[in-house]
Amino acid sequence: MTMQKAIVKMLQGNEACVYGALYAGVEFFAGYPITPSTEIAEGMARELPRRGGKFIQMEDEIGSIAAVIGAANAGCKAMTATSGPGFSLMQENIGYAYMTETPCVIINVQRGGPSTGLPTKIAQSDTMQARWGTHGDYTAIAVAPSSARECFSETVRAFNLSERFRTPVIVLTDEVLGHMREIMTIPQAGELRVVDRVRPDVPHEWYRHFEITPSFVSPMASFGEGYRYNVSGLTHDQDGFPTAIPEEIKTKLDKLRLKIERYIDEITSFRTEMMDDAHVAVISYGSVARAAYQAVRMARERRIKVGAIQPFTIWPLGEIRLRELLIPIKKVIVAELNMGQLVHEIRRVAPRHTEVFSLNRYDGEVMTPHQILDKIREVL
Amino acid sequence: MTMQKAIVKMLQGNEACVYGALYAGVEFFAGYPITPSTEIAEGMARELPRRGGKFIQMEDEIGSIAAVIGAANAGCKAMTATSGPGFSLMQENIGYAYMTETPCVIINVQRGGPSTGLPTKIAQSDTMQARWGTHGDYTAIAVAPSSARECFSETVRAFNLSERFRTPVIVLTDEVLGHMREIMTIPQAGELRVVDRVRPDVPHEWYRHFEITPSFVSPMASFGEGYRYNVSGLTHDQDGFPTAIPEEIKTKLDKLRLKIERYIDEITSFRTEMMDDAHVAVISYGSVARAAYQAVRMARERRIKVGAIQPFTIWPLGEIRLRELLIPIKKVIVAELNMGQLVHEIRRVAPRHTEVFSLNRYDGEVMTPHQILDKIREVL
Amino acid sequence: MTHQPLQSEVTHHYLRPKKKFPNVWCAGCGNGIVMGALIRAIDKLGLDKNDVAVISGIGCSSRMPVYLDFNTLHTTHGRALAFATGVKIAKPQMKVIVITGDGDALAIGGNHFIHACRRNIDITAVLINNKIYGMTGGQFAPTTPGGMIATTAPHGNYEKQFDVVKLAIGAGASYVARGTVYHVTQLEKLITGGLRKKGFALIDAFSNCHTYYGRMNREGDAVAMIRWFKKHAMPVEAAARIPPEKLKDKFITGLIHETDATEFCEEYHWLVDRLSGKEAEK
Amino acid sequence: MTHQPLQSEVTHHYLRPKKKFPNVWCAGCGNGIVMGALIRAIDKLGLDKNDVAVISGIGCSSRMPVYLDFNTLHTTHGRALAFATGVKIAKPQMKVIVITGDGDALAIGGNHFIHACRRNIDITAVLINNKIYGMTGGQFAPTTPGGMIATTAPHGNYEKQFDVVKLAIGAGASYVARGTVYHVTQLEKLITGGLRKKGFALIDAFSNCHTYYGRMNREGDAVAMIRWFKKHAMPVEAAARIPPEKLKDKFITGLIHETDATEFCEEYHWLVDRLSGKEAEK
Amino acid sequence: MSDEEPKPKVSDATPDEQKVTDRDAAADRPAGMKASDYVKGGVPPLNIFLHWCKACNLCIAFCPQKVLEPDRDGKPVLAHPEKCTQCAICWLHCPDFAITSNYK
Amino acid sequence: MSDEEPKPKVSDATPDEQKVTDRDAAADRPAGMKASDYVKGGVPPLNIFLHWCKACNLCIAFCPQKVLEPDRDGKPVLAHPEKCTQCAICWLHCPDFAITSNYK
Amino acid sequence: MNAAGGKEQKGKKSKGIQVDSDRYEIRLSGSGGQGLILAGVILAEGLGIGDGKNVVQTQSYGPEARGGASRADVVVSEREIHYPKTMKLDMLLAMTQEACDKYYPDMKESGVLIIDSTLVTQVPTKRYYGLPFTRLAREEIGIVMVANVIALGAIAELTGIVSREAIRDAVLARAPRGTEEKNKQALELGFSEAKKLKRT
Amino acid sequence: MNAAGGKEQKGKKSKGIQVDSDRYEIRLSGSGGQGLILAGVILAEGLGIGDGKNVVQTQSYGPEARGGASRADVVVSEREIHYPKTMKLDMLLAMTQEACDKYYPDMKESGVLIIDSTLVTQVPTKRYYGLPFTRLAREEIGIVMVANVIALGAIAELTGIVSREAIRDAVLARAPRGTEEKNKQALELGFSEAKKLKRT
Ligand SMILES: Cc1ncc(C[n+]2csc(CCOP(=O)(O)OP(=O)(O)O)c2C)c(N)n1
Ligand SMILES: Cc1ncc(C[n+]2csc(CCOP(=O)(O)OP(=O)(O)O)c2C)c(N)n1
Ligand code: SF4
Ligand code: SF4
Ligand code: SF4
Ligand code: SF4
Ligand code: SF4
Ligand code: SF4
Ligand SMILES: [Mg+2]
Ligand SMILES: [Mg+2]
Repeated sequence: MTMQKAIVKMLQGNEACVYGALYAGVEFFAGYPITPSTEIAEGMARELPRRGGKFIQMEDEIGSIAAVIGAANAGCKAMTATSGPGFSLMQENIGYAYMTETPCVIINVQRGGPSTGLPTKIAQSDTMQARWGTHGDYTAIAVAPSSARECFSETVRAFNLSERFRTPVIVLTDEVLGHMREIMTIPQAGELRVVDRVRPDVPHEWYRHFEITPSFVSPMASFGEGYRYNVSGLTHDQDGFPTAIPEEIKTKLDKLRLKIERYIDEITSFRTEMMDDAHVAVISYGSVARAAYQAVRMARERRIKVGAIQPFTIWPLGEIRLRELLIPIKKVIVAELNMGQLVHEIRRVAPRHTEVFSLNRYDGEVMTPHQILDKIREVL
Repeated sequence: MTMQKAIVKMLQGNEACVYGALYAGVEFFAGYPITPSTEIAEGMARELPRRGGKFIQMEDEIGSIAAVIGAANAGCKAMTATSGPGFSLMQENIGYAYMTETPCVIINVQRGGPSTGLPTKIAQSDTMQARWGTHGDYTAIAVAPSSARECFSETVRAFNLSERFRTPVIVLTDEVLGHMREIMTIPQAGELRVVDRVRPDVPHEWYRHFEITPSFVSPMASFGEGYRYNVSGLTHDQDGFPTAIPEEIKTKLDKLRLKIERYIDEITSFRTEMMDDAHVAVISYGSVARAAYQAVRMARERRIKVGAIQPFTIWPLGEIRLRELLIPIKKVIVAELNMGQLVHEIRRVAPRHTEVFSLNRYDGEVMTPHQILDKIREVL
Repeated sequence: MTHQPLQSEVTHHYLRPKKKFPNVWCAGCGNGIVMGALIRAIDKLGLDKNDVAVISGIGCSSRMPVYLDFNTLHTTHGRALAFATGVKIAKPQMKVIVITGDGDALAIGGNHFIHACRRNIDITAVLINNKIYGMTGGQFAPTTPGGMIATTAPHGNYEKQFDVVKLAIGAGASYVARGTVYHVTQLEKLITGGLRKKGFALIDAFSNCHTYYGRMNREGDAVAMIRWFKKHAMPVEAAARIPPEKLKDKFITGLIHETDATEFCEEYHWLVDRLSGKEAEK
Repeated sequence: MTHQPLQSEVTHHYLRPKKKFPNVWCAGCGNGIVMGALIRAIDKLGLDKNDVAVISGIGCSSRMPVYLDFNTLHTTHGRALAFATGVKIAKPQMKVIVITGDGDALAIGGNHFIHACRRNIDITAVLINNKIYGMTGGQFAPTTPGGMIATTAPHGNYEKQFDVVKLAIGAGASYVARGTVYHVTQLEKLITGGLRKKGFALIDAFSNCHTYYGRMNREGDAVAMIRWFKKHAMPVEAAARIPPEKLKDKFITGLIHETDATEFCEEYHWLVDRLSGKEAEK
Repeated sequence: MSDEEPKPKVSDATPDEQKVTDRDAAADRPAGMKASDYVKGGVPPLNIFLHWCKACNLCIAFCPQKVLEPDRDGKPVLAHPEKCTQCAICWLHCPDFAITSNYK
Repeated sequence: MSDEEPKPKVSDATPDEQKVTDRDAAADRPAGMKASDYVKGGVPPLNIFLHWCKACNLCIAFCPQKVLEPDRDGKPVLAHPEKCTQCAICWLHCPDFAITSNYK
Repeated sequence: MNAAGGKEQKGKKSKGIQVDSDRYEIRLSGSGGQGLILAGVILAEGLGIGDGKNVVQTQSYGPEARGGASRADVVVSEREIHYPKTMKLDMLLAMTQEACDKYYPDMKESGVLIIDSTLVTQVPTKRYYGLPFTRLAREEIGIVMVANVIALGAIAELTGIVSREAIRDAVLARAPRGTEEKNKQALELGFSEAKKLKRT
Repeated sequence: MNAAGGKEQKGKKSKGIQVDSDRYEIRLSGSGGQGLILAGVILAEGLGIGDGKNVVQTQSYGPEARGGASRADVVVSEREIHYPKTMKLDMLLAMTQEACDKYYPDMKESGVLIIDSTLVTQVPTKRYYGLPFTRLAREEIGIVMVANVIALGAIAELTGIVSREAIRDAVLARAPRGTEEKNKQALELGFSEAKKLKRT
């Protein structure tokens, strides 16, 4: 799949995810339709068979993520897309992906919850679930784009992180982002980096599927390549065989954590606007970030020294870098389309002298620049 | 079901949950076997039909929680019991219970995770999941006993809270607690308070299943009693009809939060040991609390001024009361059988001058008093 | 009671007074026709509204309970039968009806479906089978015929289909029938039969989704799609007398399968009775 | 290659070199007998170990892949067929085998089971049917006969059972067979047949769990339970010739159902071929 | 492509309000009167609640007697009431309960 | 009542080690020799790996010729090797692959 | 690419602090069957692909997804468009009375209102352009369905926000095979009828 | 009831700070079929129900759940038992060599070791009590299965931690119908054999 000349397209956020995934080299998609993510499955159903890739609509979301993990172990770059109810159903098997260190990408186009909630309305209320949704100890990676362009690039980045660290990566978008159409230039082949999982370079017999390496990431062979390893969701040793030995258990769980913790700088990413001289900052992600930039523009017109920070990586948040950014800041507003989720994390991370305020909306509507502007003026 | 004379029994934690539930008036149990919770289902299968209650083994955990919610809407005190993988599978429908304000009790006997993990080994790694496991915005109640006696009494309390606030309540126990046998006196009828849901006292036509009341808790009628209301997992108005009106949406979500937030004092509960003159405190819950008490005893022998705090209610934690308890404390150790979960919450809640330390174990073994003692000496 | 309502007005007496009409469905959607048949069946049996529970999952079809003046539970996608199982066991005296779609019952809900059949629990399930996921905008279902276009089968559906009737029989259901929204009187009778049956009853009701299935597959509007049912339906009694080659483009309607087996709640009740002498042991 | 191994040693060549033996199963558990039959079937077909994937869920039976020197995936409870579907579609050239239990396949995994049948995807599923949940200690399964004792049916099981064969046929499987751990040569042949079949093949393998099912129901030890299979099995060919009343306490074994239908991955492959001319449109 | 909420057209009349209106209109229908007597009796064979009707055309298409014809909006009008045999096909198929008969 | 991990009895020998040992033992088996020739040939009809055997009794119970008898631990011994017909029933049913034949 | 490769991005400070003078907000509204979402997409593609502007198109789902009032919003700017939804409309097209009543209050005072005079009979202001799009479609082109395309022609002509070439290419790119000619006619009719209006 | 009714509980300060001198830790160990979990439960019930002490019984699951080494731990105390697991054993019963080897290091220096001399042949210390429980069961009672009950009798006699009456009631409460007599015999045999040992 190569793209020669600059192609400008009007794409829905959901479609941009599809093209981003194709750019990253997705070979397998399994999913079950759910509003507002369905266009991703529909795009994949259209595009993948044309390119020799594999598409399957499974019987449910549990089966979808299972098939994705199966395909990933058979060597494919694989993904699924869903929304809240489906994301909840996938949790058990997402845990299996963590445990078995299977690279794959899960896009959650968020809608209002809990439960069936508001299928056609926006929310950002699965933020904490993306970190803590499945049982047990593990470390999650989740990224959050805010435009069609970022839907494309963050999907690419999600695949890269997933392959790089042998771990599932979650892309959190939302209903408005998924359905809005935006003009964007499709990156040329080579313009964005595309990462593939590291393959083993040892003889078949020496291969250990969960080998403890200095980076804590193990090279990954695929089914059918002569390695014949075992994969299990039971806590296992380096060969994938179930273990009950406390040291081996701890080693395994530490591996899951350290392979991410050690590379936080490589994983996290922020966009900042007008932060150089700011005393007040607005932290927001996804759709809300755009309202925040608009609000900052508006506030600057009123000579208010405010800036905006948009973390692209929500989990892990990158607390060292964030704390650095907040050092000159007296007041920070965390704007989210929920009752307050990432704000808990910011509270924990913010320097002592930085006061943290929460701006929340959870009525199914987008956050407007005026709301943010009002809050800025309120906390001043 | 009346109990006349004091009965002393040796009970496994899991069995104590069964008798606690019966004491609280459980009428319906649906479940799917999973280690280490299975003895709860087995106890219910034995006891319920003898007492005219209803037991069903469903085809899976999703069906189990669904049947529980169905039965609860048909008027029963209903419950299920599971462990990590099953708890993950239940998440979508637990969200339905939040949204539809259906009282029910879910016991999660924790084992090591993620994924299939360590079926016969202890962990406390579903603590955050109990708060954030399903998608969307809601407020969770979770309690955590640490002995057979508390398995009994906290199960009763879980039913009470659930009926009182029309919400699902989670009981977090663990493998060691579930399987250990302990001597206890079964409380007499009347000894513990048993709460039933408030029933409507208005004419059928006036009844609104989700009425906004001053307490935010709506009286609850059951199916078959002449009220004929609608229940939906879509965001709904006071009559249970789906709504897309922003004000109604916000009202509904606020209701879910406020009915709990307003009564935090009634919901939260702590046990403290030797806190009166302590400078250092150990916060722990579930099985670990017992090691903490032991460690405090041992430390006191060494004249170390240390105390212990055990929250029985994990969610909501009761931050005001906890902060009060921590005011005289310089250093607090949060001891958990995970990589650090409740400690995040304590970090957020602790007074500025209180330093928070995390003591973690996640190798499938219990936390020992010596480990805690060592940590106490380390931070001193 | 004294004023015997006209048959054609009966439906209105079972609609929810507070819920605004018209309903959410597209003009001409068969869901409303099935709803009429269901109401008339309930009315004919003289059931008390308070004793009827109607439970659904998620889908266009599953929106039905919202309009019905019974005890109604609009649940999560695919889980209606599991919720209904809880309701039925908790209150066995109630008539429990499940309204579900082909996606709801057979895709995500397939497991609860086969287990409800197996248990032979006294629930009447009306499966509105429009061969598509209507509510999410036209993705293929496990019932969408091969070759057909759907938004997730833009190049034509290459999957095989469930025969709902065979699946239900294979799983152990004791009453299995098929009707269509054209044959509305028969449909009403089949639902009545299901409600009378003590045990799990399935009515596979063929319905039209012209908005998606019809449009994408050039099968025309509601009228055209419903006419197709008229033309291709073959009553089970007639089918027995007709040479197989003539049945090729037909589908069978009517009460296709019925057996007698003890019902789940009844069995449980017997157990409770049997044990009730043993209360001594605590 | 030159040294032709003895037939009785064949199994050893397919056991995982690194995995410690003996296996986790109770002495006399039929799981090991099925494992032997499976290995010999694979060996007879001359499959390359690298081209075989064995996938299981959770249960005693599902522990099998750990011991087998293939590409093995020990997944989550009930989901083996869904994982296997992903593997098979990703690498259609591989032989994909699923080892599952009656609880794994038919309780929690029922939905993936019927959909694998429906899709007719080229997977061979060996369902070790011991009529109980072995691993969790003896709770009843959807296959536990009525009246039997289990830890969650301490007063006797009042639920009805699936007939796995009927369910699979109802859902659309193209190869459905039943064997037992007594009839181990037949079992091997049935598995071989399933592996040869292009499409979804189910082998329902009756096995003994004397540790729970046997003990609780006084059916004796492994020997007694396996003898019972010997006595009550009736080959499908013989059953056709015998009056029904004589079949009352028998169960049918052998290849019970086989049809020809196109296979899922093949259909998908044709689609890709058909579209490959259309790459122009991006 | 919306989940959960396909297409509304919200009306403010409740079914009960609707019913009252229409029952009034047919209040003095002669018991046992046949539809063919319509012209004489003056009570129409059917009532159509335009407010609930979505102009789906089913009643018009399926009426064996061609009693109904579409109005400007596609909703049915009793064009040939005298031909109505009260076969019930129209109202049994109306997905929106927008037709009642005065005779059945 | 344990999930996932019923009952072990862990051995330290890998199947490969095991195999080598036993193949050595049968190294010089006479090709095409029948079991009934055992007494003459001196090669036993079966090898039993006691290390893997769990004393389940299946081989002993199912042998039609009563060739096998339990030892003190319940594990099979070749009590009557000369009666063995090499019917394979014992090793086909051994769940632990603890029996191999030298003739098949 | 903001986030690609994990590199942190600074804001485009060079542009400095400006009023959003180059931001232009458009709403096309009417009822379900009038093809206004499609018109919105075409307009956005004309602006974005043809004229090379930054453009975002949004719509509101929810109960009114099909049937009821239908609307598509388009925001255009020379600069990066931050907030993607409309705040105060620079232009409103109302193809039904209901839509006109509902959305008129969302307009800027200086905003341009364009109505379908076939269906909108009571206009809440005197400052508006009215053309009988539906009647023109029926009578001049022979297909009611192209009323939206005529309206697009009129919008191009009356507001000058999108170039004729760009909107023409965009319409043709989306026209179903065989309908290209009719759609072109419709667009030209929109141009010419609007021109007449401007002159009066 | 610590948590009942949502009331906060203060520690029982009256008891003051004490060494855990009243804490006594017992382990019964052997192999899968020897019924040691059951013995642990019986012992705990004797202590808790019969003698009214605080008692907690734990066991270790995991790979060794059935087969392999099997063990049941019992902690007894007059006071509330905080930590439920054993830390340093006051008493160890080892019914197999493997169990003896494995768990001997977990004992206090002052701990009491009791072994089944039928099966444990190499004892790592000289300070121990040995009785051939398995042989006694086979030869004196006629059922190997009651070796665990004989051991319980010996434990009662040798440690005095549990009263004869309490352990007798506890054994009978758990004995399957029809086996009461044999179990009683076994227990008495345990008492008497141990008494002999003490005298020597
Ligand atoms: C867990 C979950 N997955 C997916 C969806 C999205 N969804 C809603 S309805 C539906 C399909 C409905 O199809 P069917 O049951 O046939 O009903 P119809 O709309 O055709 O009547 C889907 C996939 C959901 N609501 N929840
Ligand atoms: C989601 C989930 N639920 C429940 C369990 C517990 N569990 C493990 S195996 C099993 C049943 C196994 O029965 P079966 O498939 O028949 O296998 P067998 O052990 O009988 O071979 C159960 C309920 C689990 N591991 N995961
Ligand atoms: S989308 Fe299809 S199924 Fe849904 S209401 Fe419209 S016609 Fe009916
Ligand atoms: S518990 Fe049953 S199924 Fe499991 S290994 Fe033992 S005998 Fe086999
Ligand atoms: S009742 Fe029959 S004849 Fe009369 S209008 Fe209706 S369909 Fe036509
Ligand atoms: S069938 Fe009903 S909704 Fe359809 S046109 Fe006739 S009256 Fe109107
Ligand atoms: S091969 Fe046959 S005859 Fe020989 S020992 Fe085995 S079972 Fe007996
Ligand atoms: S069948 Fe195998 S495991 Fe069982 S006794 Fe014989 S040799 Fe041992
Ligand atoms: Mg459908
Ligand atoms: Mg089983």
